[in-house]
Amino acid sequence: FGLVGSPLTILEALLSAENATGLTTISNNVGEPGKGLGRLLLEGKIRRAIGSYFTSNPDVMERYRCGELETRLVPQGTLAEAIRAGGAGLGGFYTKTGVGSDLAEGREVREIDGELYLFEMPLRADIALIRAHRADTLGNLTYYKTARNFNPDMAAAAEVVVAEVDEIVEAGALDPEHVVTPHPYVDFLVRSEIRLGIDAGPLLDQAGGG
Amino acid sequence: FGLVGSPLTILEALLSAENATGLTTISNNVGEPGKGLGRLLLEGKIRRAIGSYFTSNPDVMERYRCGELETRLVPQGTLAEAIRAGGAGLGGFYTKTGVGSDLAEGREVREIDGELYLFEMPLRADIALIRAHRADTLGNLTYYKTARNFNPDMAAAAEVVVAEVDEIVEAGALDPEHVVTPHPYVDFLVRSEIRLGIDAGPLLDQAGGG
Amino acid sequence: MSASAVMHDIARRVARHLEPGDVINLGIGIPTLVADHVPEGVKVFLQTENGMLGAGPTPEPGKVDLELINAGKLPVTEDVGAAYFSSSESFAMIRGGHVSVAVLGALQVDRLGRIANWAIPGKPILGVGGAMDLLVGAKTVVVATTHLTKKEEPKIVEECSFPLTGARPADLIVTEHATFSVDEGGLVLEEVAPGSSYEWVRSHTPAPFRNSPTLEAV
Amino acid sequence: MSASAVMHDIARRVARHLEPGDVINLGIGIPTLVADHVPEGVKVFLQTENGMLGAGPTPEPGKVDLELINAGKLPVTEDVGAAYFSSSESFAMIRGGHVSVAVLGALQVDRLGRIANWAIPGKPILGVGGAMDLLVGAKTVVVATTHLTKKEEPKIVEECSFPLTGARPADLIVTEHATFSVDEGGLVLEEVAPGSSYEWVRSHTPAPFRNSPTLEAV
Repeated sequence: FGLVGSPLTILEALLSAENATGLTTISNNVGEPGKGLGRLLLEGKIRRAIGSYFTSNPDVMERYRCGELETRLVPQGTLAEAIRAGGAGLGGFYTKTGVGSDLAEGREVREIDGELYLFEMPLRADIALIRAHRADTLGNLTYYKTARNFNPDMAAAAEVVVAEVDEIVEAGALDPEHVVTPHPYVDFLVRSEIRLGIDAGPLLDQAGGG
Repeated sequence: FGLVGSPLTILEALLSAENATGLTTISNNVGEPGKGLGRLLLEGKIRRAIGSYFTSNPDVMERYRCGELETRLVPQGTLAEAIRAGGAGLGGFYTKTGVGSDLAEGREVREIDGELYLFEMPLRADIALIRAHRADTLGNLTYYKTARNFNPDMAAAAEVVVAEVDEIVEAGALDPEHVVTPHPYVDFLVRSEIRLGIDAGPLLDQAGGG
Repeated sequence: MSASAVMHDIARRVARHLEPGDVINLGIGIPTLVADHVPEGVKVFLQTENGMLGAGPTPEPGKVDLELINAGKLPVTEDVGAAYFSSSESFAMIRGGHVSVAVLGALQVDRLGRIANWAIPGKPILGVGGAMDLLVGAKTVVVATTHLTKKEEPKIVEECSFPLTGARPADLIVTEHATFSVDEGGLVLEEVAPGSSYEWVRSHTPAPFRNSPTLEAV
Repeated sequence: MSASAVMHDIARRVARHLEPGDVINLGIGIPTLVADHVPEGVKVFLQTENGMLGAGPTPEPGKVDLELINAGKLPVTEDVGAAYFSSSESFAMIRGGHVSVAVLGALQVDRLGRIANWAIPGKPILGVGGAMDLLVGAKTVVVATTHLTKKEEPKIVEECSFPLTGARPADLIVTEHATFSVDEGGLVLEEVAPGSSYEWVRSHTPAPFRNSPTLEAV
């Protein structure tokens, strides 16, 4: 969803990392033009993008046309569920979403209890760069409003998880009932240095589209 | 897990409901001997039980031996995931759990990325009787410690959901970040009249076993 | 009517079909406007697929929270009794049948009520979002669309030339000229909009349709 | 040694293999005792499959919260930095490989390190719990068991006569007499317990095993 829920500070750091290149991204879109993941794209660091709504960043379209970017388009719910399945140790799942559409072409379709379902495989990443709100020193995380989105799902589905947060508090300061991502999922914490709408510039010029 | 997370007040009411009979239950165990679901069992109201650990209630064993109770035994993680799949509109999923065991006999096994997985179907109920902690007047729910267990999963996977709660508060009194079960899942609220360990009697005489 | 007035008119006509307590999800474009036309006394709950139930109206200027947005990336507010959740939980809610009404836009609708709203042939297919999930998951699917394209070509056609979003037909199709329901036989004209005429609808709708028995004499 | 002292001895020997930061899940019986023997300075986090990470020690009498229990239904406390979650989230954590060490009991272990710990032939099979999920999901599976049954029959056998819990072998098998690791070839004797002897282990272990190169001269 644009830049909301994006770890902008970490992405900024990736820009200057010379060996961070040829990346495959799993993200609903690829940021905004020139911002967040969109900036990494412009720097030629992304080779393959898995997502559900690239249309909101015209740079994706252009790189795709030049053959500089491979894309894999997945319905948003299937993307979220595939990431969850990756984190939950499942081998795959069946969903009704996409049956009868072009995205089902060449895919396994199965009739279950009289309805048609598409088979989908789990998605996992080597590294997840996620955005949360508060972390305790153990790595327990809470999120902020709709910046939660794919972050808790992705936190479970990667070998290494780096969480960018607004605030780091002592272990014990988060109510155990309110922890959304428990600490075993989180490997590194980074304090955010980029505030949306201030350091990242206006966001709302690109409204419309997932 | 015994009676923890069980809607004891609702179950008590079911005892006196004459047409509540021939029930199929989806529950990790079948309560404790003579308590919770265990009491419904003694009254002959349960015909079929789906769960993962019936051993903790000897009455289940006895009814099963007499042929008065059908059981379907499922690994606990598969049970939880099947309920979640039921609530999430999925057609089924693949899990490694149970592969190579007697519970895999006659089941579909599939090799995915070099590993063997069992196919599992989703589980749904006609009615879910769940136990939560706080509800607002819309039906948003929070839970209490380990009494959460299967309740949020089951809340999503039933046609009608009745939640027994300790307290009903005004809409707006629960922090939107802390709601575990959003209100569209919940149809009816019942205030709990049975407190664990007081009205329900001691619980800890049956420790050991899921 | 201006284009904007037409869009609001369609949104208003859709909103009349909402019932108290409905959990609704609104697509981008005309569907988003439905929120402004919910009849008084009808309390509905807005689900946005990026992970919120209970999205409230657009915030006043100066009160925008940049991390509180809907799936169309527009700023929203928190309604009383709202809840946040992750994307996988949001789509579990959608696919699991817990959204009462999804209002979707459409590029085309076919004779069986099936919709095409995500891709244009000949262009690279780079966006699908949550449209396919909402189509299969919502209890009721309402299409909110202008009757004609900007080039004045009919959108309700025999066969879609654009790729279908899914096999499931919509339940209701609302344009500025007409309202159709959908049954096993296909489209059923339920209403001709005030200011339009049966003849206009007939001549601008290439898809075959039957007339509802409750359709007022035309 | 009393039966209880033997159980604690096994638990203590298992606990020596834990590392700081490990997320551990303990089965019923001897595994549960491991929590009491975690070496000082080694901070581990106890996951209980009924939906908690960070379960603390047994509460003092009078401070029992009846709705704060482990998967064995025993009362526990809240450790600093704990978290609660649902059953499906708990097993997602387990199957997804986020539990470092599962300590399980066993009725039998075979020559390949595969375990039988959930059913007895001839009896109705009425309980499996989370054993199969933990076996396939935990990064490291440690079996904590007495070397012999109460009837003094060996538990580490050529082939299990009891039904297997799954195809995955354990990584480590710890008894009061010996510790075995498991590789592709089967069991490897890593250690003979102080007070026991190589001869005792050899004669009470029908399953073939090799000696580890690091095994002290015997």
